[in-house]
Formats: sequence, structure tokens, C-alpha cells
Amino acid sequence: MKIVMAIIKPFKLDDVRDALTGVGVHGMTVTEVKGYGRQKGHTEIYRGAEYAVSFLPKIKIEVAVASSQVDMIVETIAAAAKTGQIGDGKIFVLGLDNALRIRTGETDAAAL
Amino acid sequence: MKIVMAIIKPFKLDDVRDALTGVGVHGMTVTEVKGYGRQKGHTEIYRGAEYAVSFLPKIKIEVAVASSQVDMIVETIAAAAKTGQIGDGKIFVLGLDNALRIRTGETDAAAL
Amino acid sequence: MKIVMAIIKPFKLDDVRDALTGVGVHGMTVTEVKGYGRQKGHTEIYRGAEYAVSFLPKIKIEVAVASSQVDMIVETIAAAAKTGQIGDGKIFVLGLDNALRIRTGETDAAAL
Amino acid sequence: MTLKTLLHAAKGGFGGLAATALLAGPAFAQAPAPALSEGNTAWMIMSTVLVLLMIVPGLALFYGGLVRSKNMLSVLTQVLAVASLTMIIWIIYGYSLAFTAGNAFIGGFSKMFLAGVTHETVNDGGSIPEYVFLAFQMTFAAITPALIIGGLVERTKFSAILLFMLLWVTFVYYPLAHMVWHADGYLMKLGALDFAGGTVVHINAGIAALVGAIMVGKRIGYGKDLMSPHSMTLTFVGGALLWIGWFGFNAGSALTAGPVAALALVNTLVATAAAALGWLAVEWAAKGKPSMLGTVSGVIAGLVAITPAAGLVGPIGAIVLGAFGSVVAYFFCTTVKNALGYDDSLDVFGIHGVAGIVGSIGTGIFVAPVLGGVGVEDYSMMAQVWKQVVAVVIAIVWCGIGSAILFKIVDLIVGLRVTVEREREGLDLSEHGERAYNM
Amino acid sequence: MTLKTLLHAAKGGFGGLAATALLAGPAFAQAPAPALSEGNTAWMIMSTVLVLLMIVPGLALFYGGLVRSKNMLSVLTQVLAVASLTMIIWIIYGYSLAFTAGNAFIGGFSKMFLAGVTHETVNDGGSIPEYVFLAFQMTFAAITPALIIGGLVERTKFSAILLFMLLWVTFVYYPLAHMVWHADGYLMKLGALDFAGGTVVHINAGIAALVGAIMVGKRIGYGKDLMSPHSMTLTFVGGALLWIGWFGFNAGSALTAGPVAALALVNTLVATAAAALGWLAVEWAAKGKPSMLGTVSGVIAGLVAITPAAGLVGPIGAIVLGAFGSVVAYFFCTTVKNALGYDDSLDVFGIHGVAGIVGSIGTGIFVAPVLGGVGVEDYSMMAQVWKQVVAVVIAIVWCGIGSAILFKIVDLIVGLRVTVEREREGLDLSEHGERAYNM
Amino acid sequence: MTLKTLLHAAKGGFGGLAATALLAGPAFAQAPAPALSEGNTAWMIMSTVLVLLMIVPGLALFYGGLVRSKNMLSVLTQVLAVASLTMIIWIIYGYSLAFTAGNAFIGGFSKMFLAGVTHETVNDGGSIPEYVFLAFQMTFAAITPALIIGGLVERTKFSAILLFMLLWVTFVYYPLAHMVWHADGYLMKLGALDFAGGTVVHINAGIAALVGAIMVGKRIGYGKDLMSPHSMTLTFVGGALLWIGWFGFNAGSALTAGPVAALALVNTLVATAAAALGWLAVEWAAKGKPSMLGTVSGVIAGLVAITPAAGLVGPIGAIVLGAFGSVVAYFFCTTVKNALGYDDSLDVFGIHGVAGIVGSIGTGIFVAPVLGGVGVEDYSMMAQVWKQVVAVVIAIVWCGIGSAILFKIVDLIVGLRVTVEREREGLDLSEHGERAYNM
Ligand SMILES: Nc1ncnc2c1ncn2[C@@H]1O[C@H](COP(=O)(O)OP(=O)(O)O)[C@@H](O)[C@H]1O
Ligand SMILES: Nc1ncnc2c1ncn2[C@@H]1O[C@H](COP(=O)(O)OP(=O)(O)O)[C@@H](O)[C@H]1O
Ligand SMILES: Nc1ncnc2c1ncn2[C@@H]1O[C@H](COP(=O)(O)OP(=O)(O)O)[C@@H](O)[C@H]1O
Repeated sequence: MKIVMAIIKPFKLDDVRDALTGVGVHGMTVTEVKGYGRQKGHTEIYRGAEYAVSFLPKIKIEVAVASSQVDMIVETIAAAAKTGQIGDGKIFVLGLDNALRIRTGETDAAAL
Repeated sequence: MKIVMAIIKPFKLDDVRDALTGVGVHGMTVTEVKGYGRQKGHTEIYRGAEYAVSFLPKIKIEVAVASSQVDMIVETIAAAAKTGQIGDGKIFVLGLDNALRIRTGETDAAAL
Repeated sequence: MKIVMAIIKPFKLDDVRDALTGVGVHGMTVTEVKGYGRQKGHTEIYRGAEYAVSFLPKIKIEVAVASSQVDMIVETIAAAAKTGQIGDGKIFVLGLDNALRIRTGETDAAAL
Repeated sequence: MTLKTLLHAAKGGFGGLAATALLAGPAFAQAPAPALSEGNTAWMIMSTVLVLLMIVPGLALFYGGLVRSKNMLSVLTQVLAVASLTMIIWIIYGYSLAFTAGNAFIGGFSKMFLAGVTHETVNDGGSIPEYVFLAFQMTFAAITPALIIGGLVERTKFSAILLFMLLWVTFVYYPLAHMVWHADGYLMKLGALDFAGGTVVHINAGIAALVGAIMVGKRIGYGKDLMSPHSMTLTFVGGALLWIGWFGFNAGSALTAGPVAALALVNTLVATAAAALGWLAVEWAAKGKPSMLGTVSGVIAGLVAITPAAGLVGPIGAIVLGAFGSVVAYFFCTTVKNALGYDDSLDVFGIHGVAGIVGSIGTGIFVAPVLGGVGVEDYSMMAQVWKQVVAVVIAIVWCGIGSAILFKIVDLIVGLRVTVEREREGLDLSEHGERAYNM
Repeated sequence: MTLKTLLHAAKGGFGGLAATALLAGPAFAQAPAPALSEGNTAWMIMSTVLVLLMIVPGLALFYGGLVRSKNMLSVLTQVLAVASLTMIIWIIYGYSLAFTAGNAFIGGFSKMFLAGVTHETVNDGGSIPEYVFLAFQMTFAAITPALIIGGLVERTKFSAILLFMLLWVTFVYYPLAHMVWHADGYLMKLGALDFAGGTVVHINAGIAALVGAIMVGKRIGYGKDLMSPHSMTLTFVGGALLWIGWFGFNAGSALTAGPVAALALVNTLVATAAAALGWLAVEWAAKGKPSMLGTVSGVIAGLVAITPAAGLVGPIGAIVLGAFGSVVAYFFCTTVKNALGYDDSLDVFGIHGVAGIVGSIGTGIFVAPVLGGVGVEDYSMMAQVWKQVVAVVIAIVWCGIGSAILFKIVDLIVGLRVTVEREREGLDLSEHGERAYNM
Repeated sequence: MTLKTLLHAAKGGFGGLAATALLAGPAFAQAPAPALSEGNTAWMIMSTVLVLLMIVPGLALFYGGLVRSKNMLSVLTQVLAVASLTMIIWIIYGYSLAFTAGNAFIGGFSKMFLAGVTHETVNDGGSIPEYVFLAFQMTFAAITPALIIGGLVERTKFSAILLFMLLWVTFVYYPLAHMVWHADGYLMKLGALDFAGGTVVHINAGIAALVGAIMVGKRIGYGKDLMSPHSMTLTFVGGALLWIGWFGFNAGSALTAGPVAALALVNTLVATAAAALGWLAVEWAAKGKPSMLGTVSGVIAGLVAITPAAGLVGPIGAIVLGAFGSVVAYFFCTTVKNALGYDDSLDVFGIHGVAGIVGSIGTGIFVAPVLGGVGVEDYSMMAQVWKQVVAVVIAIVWCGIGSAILFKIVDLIVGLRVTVEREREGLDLSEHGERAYNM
């Protein structure tokens, strides 16, 4: 199993969620994060004080999936999250040793 | 070493924290997240606009532990977080290559 | 590739960001988290109610890097985040199987 | 003495003003001498302050709480800047155009830059300094354009809003205020009743917002994305302060601290309470849950509905009018708007326009002495309701056409809408360079 | 002229009213003719608005800030709906039951639906329209039930709250108001002093909240989970607006804009300041840190303590009374409550009940001319304190028993408490279908 | 009758007071008899309440919104506690030191503990109870120290702030108030104009804050870390409430509800509107984006600039003064402060000090009848401007030296600054044991 972790633009969350549901993924965990990267930030001015803000709001999606599905899911997310503009984000795939559904005690693929 | 990552219901945080402390785990990192899964969301109405909200508040707990302790810790969390109702959450176990305590420079098991 | 995940004190974020930029890391993702550990929390009193708050605000930084750079980056973060006082935090290194830049479709090292 | 001659006795002032002299019961009869009254002046200064409270922070918070947090500051800035701008214009030529003699549709330029206004000039009733009268009216001329903002939020350029409001008060508001509240005004002469501004303020703003919402177009993602209000708490606070300030608006429109203001005070309490309960009840019945936003929306709808009637109907009439205005507004905001598909983002038309129309027409009914109202000379319900309908139609047509033309002109000069990227980033950062919250 | 005959001269009105005529110093002696006063009317309209400001947004924010964010809207909706409901009931029969002749415990139905109230009727003092008097009193009858909400938050059904409050104002509030403020009232005749509502409003609400807190039961997780206030900032704002509005409550209870109101103004400033410093000081000494919530709690405790005494004691007496009421309330909220273990969630009893009792009894002491008070006829400290104690005991017993019965009835009809799941999800979503914040 | 004798007729009272009697136009001439006026009393009670509204929640929110959330409660607590403390001191000896006869620089102790103040004593004009006059002045003596907090936030000990303010009102504020507003006062006799407190309140607070900011030192991370305001919304609300309350401050300084208050009302509206637009415009031109914070900062700058002039200049003069004060303050806050590098955290000097100076000197210009002002006897622009400059310089020197000495003393006794760890943790937790938000 793998954990697919995608960093995307906030306004793309609904699209990605719909796309994932479309390919049969029915669980995910989402976190509000701040991203630093090539996409340049903005300047904020409060009276005399000017601040260059380089961290931009992003959304992190984590989905645990069976290894066989990883490629399909990465592609699905990438397609749904893409605007073609700088700052679209990244998708990372990490190894996942075990999974457990707390409610039932089911493990691994059955837990997803 | 492993990272145990649990997604639980927010009101179970204190129980889980106490259970972990009880079995000798004295460090963890907690994040407020939103979960999408089998547990159905709710509908919000703001004047004419009805929104089906499918992301629910959850808590993510990350604990770095020695490999030998993983099973015990997973069980401890599962027991404390369980209500038996849909949406109780998941526990994921990921591999952890290295760990470092910034303050002392200790590494691996000593860093936890 | 690896994911370096550091838990640090919030006021050290700018220092760490600058240090990382200094060694050529131009991307990272940051999350506001709460940490539980050796650093003791504080007591809050609201009229008659006293609460011992044991979760303290921390910042989690995640950086995906090529395996060859891991040590250097861990050291850089550790140096920048260190105050020498309890609660400085941890650095964890996790395996990273794949990476993808959504905008371009570039993968692995090219995606970082 | 009765109230029969109410409107025909108006001599160049505000509807409510003439009312006062005439309402005078025995206790009052000894003191209608044209001397400054410290009591009336105290009340009218406070009324002016209360109407300003409606604008900032009242309206700004009521609206601001309903948008997404990335657009919060844009709403606050727009409300404050529009109010400031229209106050300065009021001094330059607004007061003159609205409240000096001219023709039936607009005043003249004789009081530009407040020419001739001094410490010694008084209002038409004679009991308060003219400075107080013009300040009170200034706040009405400032809140009305600010109300329109609710139809335009989250997508309209700041420059477009300023320019539009400048034109709109000049070509739409001042003429309508003159028609309704000046002795020579067309609607005043017709005998249409508008105690505190149902047509001039609420229908007027509601229609302009509707036209604007259609011409500016829908927000990106409207009807698809989650656009939940970023802080219902702020909306509650804003709504509550609107209620508080509205006592200046309604009871202040008596221009005196006497029985007319007293009646307006009671009506502004009970019509609003009834309207809050009305919305709460229909929503509870229709959707299964009574909401905070619904209850507060009822508050505003009730306040709007009682505005034209505040000093003219009895408390029971006020309760009926408030509850009815609220239920009709509920129906518009939840059903009609969705059916028609326009993005009147904060329901300016649905609440101010709709409840304003209900209130204006209802005033013609509940002013009837048999229904507890204060009556007007030679009252006939049919005739009065007809006059009210004429006033409503004139306001709708005048404002509808005028606003459409002005939005078009502004679109040609500066463009109405920000770019898609700016809209998505949020107007706070893209138009104002700030963020509302850094928690 | 002295104030000796203060209470015995009351002729069917509000305690403070009679006071005014009697307080008249030389400057005033020429003008007590029973004519409408624009100055008094202006002040009393503003006072009414100020008391409404105490309810919304004042009390709503003060309470709302103290709950968890998932229950914020439930508090706001409860406060607004309860106030709206009790205002409408006031028009229907409340004003009549409280302020018309009847027996020593309750009035009659002669003014149901405001029968007989017109533009020309005035209050007993004759200087303000009856409409203003009844509107002012309406806000008292609305804030008192709203105060009770603080003991019930985060777990009580919305329907239960509405039903309870409807019954409670009818069977507990109106009778007590009649007893204290009507010329025929039992406590008025007894000579118990209550300038602005220490017994009727604060002890009354405090006891009802305590009974409710016990009968509804503790919140899930009480004493175990972290239940920190979700926004202390809002609590501060609410507390500050309560202070602001309380000038209408206290100085407005003079029913005139003269020396009595002036004294109440000063006392409502300094008693409150002293109480804020009092809580801050004991907390600093006892816990090591002076808190914002403590300072604001002191503000409220001081306001409650000075309420029955506002126009009756001197400024130094007010300072002592405020500080003392605050310290006693501190002791109850921090020690007694924890010892007894009931969940009076927002300390309605601890602050309003306790400081109300201190203030009511203290009024009997500090009204003494030798302590700077205005005095009452044939004053004897022992006798007056005894009358005050009798009034307090009657209020506690009447309200305690009445509230217990009514809570039981409501429990049988609709049930007092939401389910565990709904409580855990939060009342905003489960009862109202909304969320307060979407940042 | 003209205003020529304005200041020389002042007999032991407030600048604005004497003005009133003299401003009396025909309508007023019949009624200057020294009897209590219910209308004036109503207005002055409200004015007092409005100034309190400026402090809490107005100023507290305006300042609080600008700090980081970890210091929010410290600001709220400081404002509330400082106001409470200085109100109690006012009763003990402040009123006496400021407003009883003494020498040209300070009053005496004859009214300590309000000795001799009764229901029957009135203010010098005779139309309001002395209790109201002293309560109104109490709020001025409370808001001025509270303003200073803005220069000290996020790093100063709570105990240091309380101690400093106690000393500061005693040795700096009361003497300056006496000099400016008492008939024997040095600046009053000189003929310097200060209608509502430009020197006593704003320059005074601005200078003290500047001295404090320098002596306490910069916040850790100043100029390096992101210190964005935690809630611009709260700052907006606070700014708006400051505007609302300022009508009590400015129009209340007339001490009557007549033509002078009316003029101050209009000026407080239009100077502020012009100042908001002024800041917005220069910022738009200079930085490319007009900001909410800029617009609100303009509001405050305009209010400060019109304060000394409120009842003395005409509306057009007010517009010019407001806009000019705002633009100069903009320049100080954005350019001069950065160049000099001191950490006057919330720009108390940049806004209150700078716009206060502009307003004080500008009053000498725009009071000219030829510029629409009300004039003073034997007016000569050069002479009057010179008097204004003298007053400004005296205020700066007196306050600058006094504040420096007092900060030094406080540093020696309790220490000015918290430890680095406490500062980093935030004052809310380290000094008050609470957190503002638990969302
Ligand atoms: N090396 C990295 N490790 C972790 N997150 C990264 C890394 N590089 C970029 N990110 C995340 O991806 C987001 C987008 O990256 P950015 O370089 O701005 O644009 P793009 O992905 O289009 O090249 C960043 O805001 C950050 O959250
Ligand atoms: N495949 C997944 N990957 C990551 N997180 C998941 C996944 N499936 C579920 N979750 C998380 O677990 C939570 C609970 O899942 P849900 O399906 O609602 O209930 P249950 O675990 O009882 O079957 C979700 O809200 C989500 O945060
Ligand atoms: N076993 C762990 N797993 C995950 N996070 C941990 C673990 N132990 C500590 N942490 C994180 O590191 C932070 C600092 O740890 P702490 O024990 O307080 O201090 P130190 O690292 O200096 O020994 C904690 O607040 C928590 O966020």
C-alpha cells in the first residue's frame, strides 16, 4: 500500500475530490497547509510596515491506496488539479506498511 | 522505526493522549484535518444556499516509535479511539528512516 | 528520495526557511500543528475552571529531497531551529517513492 | 386635534416633521413655538450618530460576515469609502439638490457648499439647528449607496464602486429624495406616505443592487462552490447594530423627541421582533431547522418593512407588517432568487427591495385609524394604496433605468469586474494588499 | 428639600420616577409641571435603545464568546429569539400584567394589546409618552429571560428554551415586576428599595439559571474536557457593550434627564471601575495572574451590584458596593461553584445572583445619608436592611419554586436536553444547520 | 451677536462651554437662564456614554486587532484596567486637581472625594448637574492614558503600565487639563484654543507613547519578523466605534445641545470623511493599492485633527483640516517612523501626536471668520497661530519631560519590560494566563 500525498491549490479541492470519487476512492484526509516554492508570494502593507509573504495557502490531500492503484490515482489527481500555472503543486508517493480501520479492526486493503 | 499516523474523532483526542501516556509514549504531534469517508457529512443552509458538506473535522496524530512497539501502540490507539460508529478513523503505519532530536542531536530511538 | 519532516518552534520558521533557501532548497510545505512532549505546557484559568494545556503550538515542515542531500538538509534545519531549550523539536526522515510536479508532469528529482 | 391634515401641511420639510406638529396632543399644545429645543436637538444629534452606527460598523459587519474571508476587507473598505465619499458630495451639492426648492423632481444649487447655512438657521419645524437636520439627512444619503454594495461583493472593482456611487447618488438618490421629502416633490404632492425612507432608501438600494448583480454577473463558482459566510458572528453583530441604529433612522425621522418618535420607537421594536420570529417560524417549518442567519435576516426585513410606516401605524399594525414583510422576503431569498439564478450576493433586493415594497404598500393599509394607524386627511384605503403603488413603481422605474445606464457607463470607463485571478485570490490581497486575519 | 419621602410618594410608577420629582433642587423647582419634556423623552428613547444594545449584541456576545465555537450560533439565536418572543408577549399581555392595577402580586388585563395607550397618554410622572415608558420596560422584560440562557448553554433544546421563557416571563417575571415596581405591589408597599432591577432582573435571572443548570444537568465532559471560551475577544466586546447599555438601564430608571440620572451615571461608572479592579486584584493575589476574563467579570458584577442602588447611594458608596459585590462574586464563581459541582455554565447565578443579592442588601446600607446616600423617609439601617432581605428572600423563593415547576413542565412537553450525539456535534449544526466560522 | 468674546468670557469652565452661551442666535437668546436643562442633560449623559464607548470596546478593539493574537488579551486588559484605575483616581483627587481653583498650572484639593458635589450643584454654565460634568470629564481623563498603551504593546509589563498610568495622570494629565480648560489655567488665559482636547488628549498621549516606545525599546523581531495585525476586522470595528463615540467627545464638548454641538456634529462627520478619503488617495497613489487599514487610519487622523477645532471652524474648514491632518499623519507613519526606527507600535505618535499638532495649529487658522470659522475676539491669524504654537510646545515639553521621568521611575521600581521568553510566548499566556481564541 502507498500513501499518495498531494499539495494542490485550494480552489481545486472540490475538483480533485470529485475526480477521486469518480475513480472509486472514497476516503481521504485533507489539511490546510502553507507552501513555499517557485510561485511567488505577495506583498502586504500595514501602514508603514511592508511584508513580503512567501508562504501561500495550499491544500494537502492524503489518500491511502493499494499499490496497484497508485499510478491511476496520481494521474487522476494530477489531471484534476492542473491549471498549467506555476504553483499547481506536487504529488508524493510514500510507502505504507499497515492500515487499520478503528471501527472494525479490519486491516490493510480492507481498511481503506 | 515507524511513524504511526492515526486519524480520529476530535473528541477522542484526550482519551488517546492519556492511553498513549499510559503505555509510555511521551511525544506526539497533532494536526487538525478534515476527513472524507463513509461517514456522511451534513447540510448547511445559508438563506437560499444549501451546501452539502462532506468534509468532517478529524484529528491526525503522528507518533514516531521504535519498530518493536508499533503493534502495541496501534492497539492502544485503536482501543482508545473506538466508539464503534462510522467515522472512527484509521491508523496508518509508515516507515521511518531516521530521527533526530534538535536540542541534543541525539538520533534514532534516543531521539523519540 | 526522502521526505524530511521537521517539528520546530513556531518563531524559528523564518530562520529555517532562510537556512534552507541558503542551501538551495526552494520548496517546502508547512503545517501548523500541536506538539506534546517533554516541554511542559501551561495552565489556563477561565473564572473557576483551570485547564492544564499540554499541547503546544509547533510548526511542521515537510521537504522532499534527493537522498543524497538528506544529511546536509537535516543538519541545516537542526542548526537553524536549535535554541538548546527543551521543546526544540524533532527531525524525521521518511522514504519517498515517487514525486510529480503537477504543472509539468515532471517526475522524481526533476519534480522537486 | 387629529392627524388628518398630516401630509398636506408639510411645508418644505421631511414627511415626519410636519407630522410632529400635528400629532401634538394636549401636553404638547403649549409648546409648538419656533424656538430651538435642546431636547429635540439632543435626540436628533443622537439619531444622526445612530444612523452612522448603522453604516460603520453595522452594515459593514452585516455584509462582511457573509462573504468569504479573502474578501472581508474589500467589503469593509467599500462601505467606509462609499460613505465618506457621499458625505463630502452631500456638502458640495447633495444637500442642495435634495432639499432646496427647484422643480418636482430635483432641487437647485442655492445651498452648494452649504451656502447660507449658519448657526442661526434652523430646520423647517424650527426646533433644531439646520446643521443637525442636514447632518441627519447626510447619513441617509450615505447609507443608501452603501447598501447597494451587497449585490456587488467579491468581484467588483473598487474603482468601479466608487465611480458608480458618485454618479448614482447624483442622478438617482438626490432626485428621489427630493420627490419624496421636499414640499415641491412629485411624490410628496401626490400624497404618498414614506415616513423614514422605504422608497428612497430601501426600494431604491434594492433595485440598484439587483441591476448591478445582473450587470456585473455571477461570482466565479456561484451555485457550485461552497461559499459559506466566513463569520456568522460578525453578521449577527452587524444585524444587531443595524437594529440599534435604526431607532435613529425611524424615530429620528420624527425630527422631534415627542409622541411621534415614541410611536416609531415602539414600532421599530415590535415589528422587528415579529419579523425575526416570522422568518424563524417559516424556516423551521420549511427546512426543519431555525437558523441564526434566518432570524437576523428577519430582523432586517422587519426593519425595512416598518421604515415607511414607523410613525404612522399602530403597534399591532407594526407587528403584522413586520411579520408579513419578513415572510415575503424569506420566500424571495430562498425560492425566487434560486429560480431566476441571478447572484444578488447578499440579498439586497430580496430583503431591502422586497420588504421595502411590502412596507410601502402596507403603510397605505395600516395607516388606517380603524387598524390602529394615525390616519391621513380624507383617508380612503384604496386611494392611499394606489398612491403608495405609484410611488413604488416610480422608484423602481427611476432607479432601475438610472442604475442600468450608470453601470454601463462605469463599465465603459473603468470596467466593472476584476480579473479571474484577482477574484480567485480574493479582493483583499488583489485590490487592497492586506489580509483580514493572521491568527 | 430632601429625599426623605422618596418611596412613599411613589404613585403607581417606577421607584426611580418618584425620586426625580423629589430630588429636584432649586434649579429644578420651577419646572415640575406635568407636561411632556422633550429632554426627558430624548433621554428615555436613548435609554430604551441602550438596554436593547445590552441584549443584542451585548449579552449575546458576552455569552457567545464563552462557549465553544460549535455552539456559538445557538447562543446568538437563543438570545435574539427569546428577546423577540418576550417583546411580542409584552405587547399582548405582559405590560398589562406588570403595570396595571390588580392586587399586590399581579396586575390586570386592562391594557392587553396596549388597549387605551395612545399618543396622548403619558407615564405616571407625566413627562414622557406612555409609549416610551412601555418600550423601556419592554426591554427589561426581554433581557431578564435572555440572561437565564447563560446557565443552559451548549446542551438545551432550542424549543425548550423558547417554551420555558414564554412560561417564565408570565408566571415569574411579570408578578415580580408588579410586586416591586407597581404602587400596589407587595414589595413596593413594604418599602424595599430596588432602583433599577436588582431583584426583578438579576436575582431573578440568577436563581432561574441556577435551577435550570441543575435540572438540565451538566454538559458532557464538564470538569474533564477542555472547554475554554472560543473567543475571549467577543466576551470582552459583549461585556463592554453591557457596560455601555447599562447606563440606559440604570440612569434610564430615573425616567428623567435630571439629577437622579446624573447620580446614577456617576455610580454606574465608578462602581463598575471599582469592581473591575476588585476582581483583578483578588485574582492577581490568589492565582498569580490578573486575567482579562476576570476583569470583565468584575465589570458585570459591579454593574449588577450597583443596579438596585444606582440613584440612591453616593459615589463613594457605589465604589464600595461595586468592589465588594465583585469580590463576593469571584469567590462564588471560583470556589463555591466548584465545591458544589453544578454546571451554571456562564455563571449567571455566580455573578448576577450573587452580586444582585449583595447589591440589594447593600442598598439598604449605603442609602444612608451618613454614608453619602440620598436617604429615605424615617430611615433606620436595621429596618431598611431587613426590608431588603425580605425582598431578596421573596425573589429567591418565588423564582426558585416557579422556575423548578416550569422546567419540569417543559421537560415533560418537549424535553429539556438534546441527544448526546447532537450535543457532541454542537448545537449550531444539530439545532440550527449552520456553522459560525468558515475561515 | 457674534462670537468675538468667546474665550475671554470663559468663567472657570470648559472652552466649549462659554462658547455656547455666546453662540446663542436669536432662537436661543431667550433661554440662557441658569436652570437645569433636561435636553442638555440628556445630551451630556449620552456624550459621556459615547466617550466610554470610545475606550471600551472602541480603542481596545482598534488597538487589539493590530497586535498578534498571542497579545490580544493583554491589550484588552490594559485598556480596561487603565480606564478603571484612572476613573477611581478621578473621584479621589483627579477632578479636584484639574477643575478646582489653584494656580495657573494645577488645581487644589478642595473637591477630593467629590467633597461638596451634590444633586444640587451644577456646572459653570448652570444647565447640567455637576455630576454629569465630572462624569464627562472623567471619561477624558480615562481615555488619554489608555491611548498611550498603543506605543507600549506586546512587550511591557502589566504592572508597569498600571503604575505608569497612575503617575502619569497625576503629574502630566491633570496639570495640562487645568492649564487648558480651567479659567485660571495658563493656556486658557493665553487664549489658546482647544475645543475638545487636541493638546490635552491627543498631543499629550502621542508624546507619552513616543517617549514610552523609545524607553521600553523595540519588540523582539521588530523590522524582521512578520508582525501582521491578527484581525483587521476588529481594528475596523474599533475605528468605527471610535468615530461613533467621538461625537460625544467633540459635540459633547459644547456641554449643551445647541448650535455649537450642531456644528461640531457636522464637522466630526465631514472632517473624518475627508481624512479617510485623503489617506486612501495618497496611499493609492504612492503604493498602488488603497488599504482598509489606511482608510481607517485616515478616519482616526481626521478625528484627531478636528478635535481642537470641532465647534470653532466651518464645515469646509473642517474638510480641509481633516484631509490635511490625515495626509501628514500618513507621511509620518510610513516614512518618518521607518527612517527614525523607533517602534511606536500602533502609531500613537504618528496619528494622535501628528494630527493633533496639525489640528491645534490649524484651528488658529480656520477659526477665522473669513474662512468660515466662528471667530474669536480681536482675531488676528498670526497672533492666534502663535498662541496655538505656544500651547503645542508647552504640551510637548511638559509631557515629554514628565513622561520620560515617570517611565524611568517605573523602570526602577517594577521594570518596564517582560523577559524575552514571556514576550515570545505572548503576554496573554505569560501575563494573564489566558488565550484569546480557541476555535
Ligand atoms: N521540495 C518540496 N518539498 C515539499 N513541498 C514542496 C516542495 N517543493 C514545492 N513544494 C510544495 O509545492 C507547492 C508548489 O510548488 P511551486 O514550486 O510553487 O510550483 P510548481 O509545483 O508549479 O513548480 C509549494 O507551495 C509547496 O507547498
Ligand atoms: N483512503 C484513505 N486515505 C486517507 N484517509 C482516509 C482514507 N479513508 C478514510 N480516511 C480518513 O478516515 C476518516 C474516517 O473514515 P470513514 O470512512 O468516514 O469511517 P470509518 O473509518 O469508520 O470507515 C475519514 O474522515 C478520513 O479522514
Ligand atoms: N515520538 C514523537 N512522535 C512525533 N512527534 C514527537 C514525538 N516526540 C516529540 N514530538 C514532537 O516534538 C516536539 C518537541 O518535543 P519535546 O519532547 O517537547 O522536546 P525535545 O524535542 O526538546 O526533547 C513535541 O512538541 C512534538 O510535537
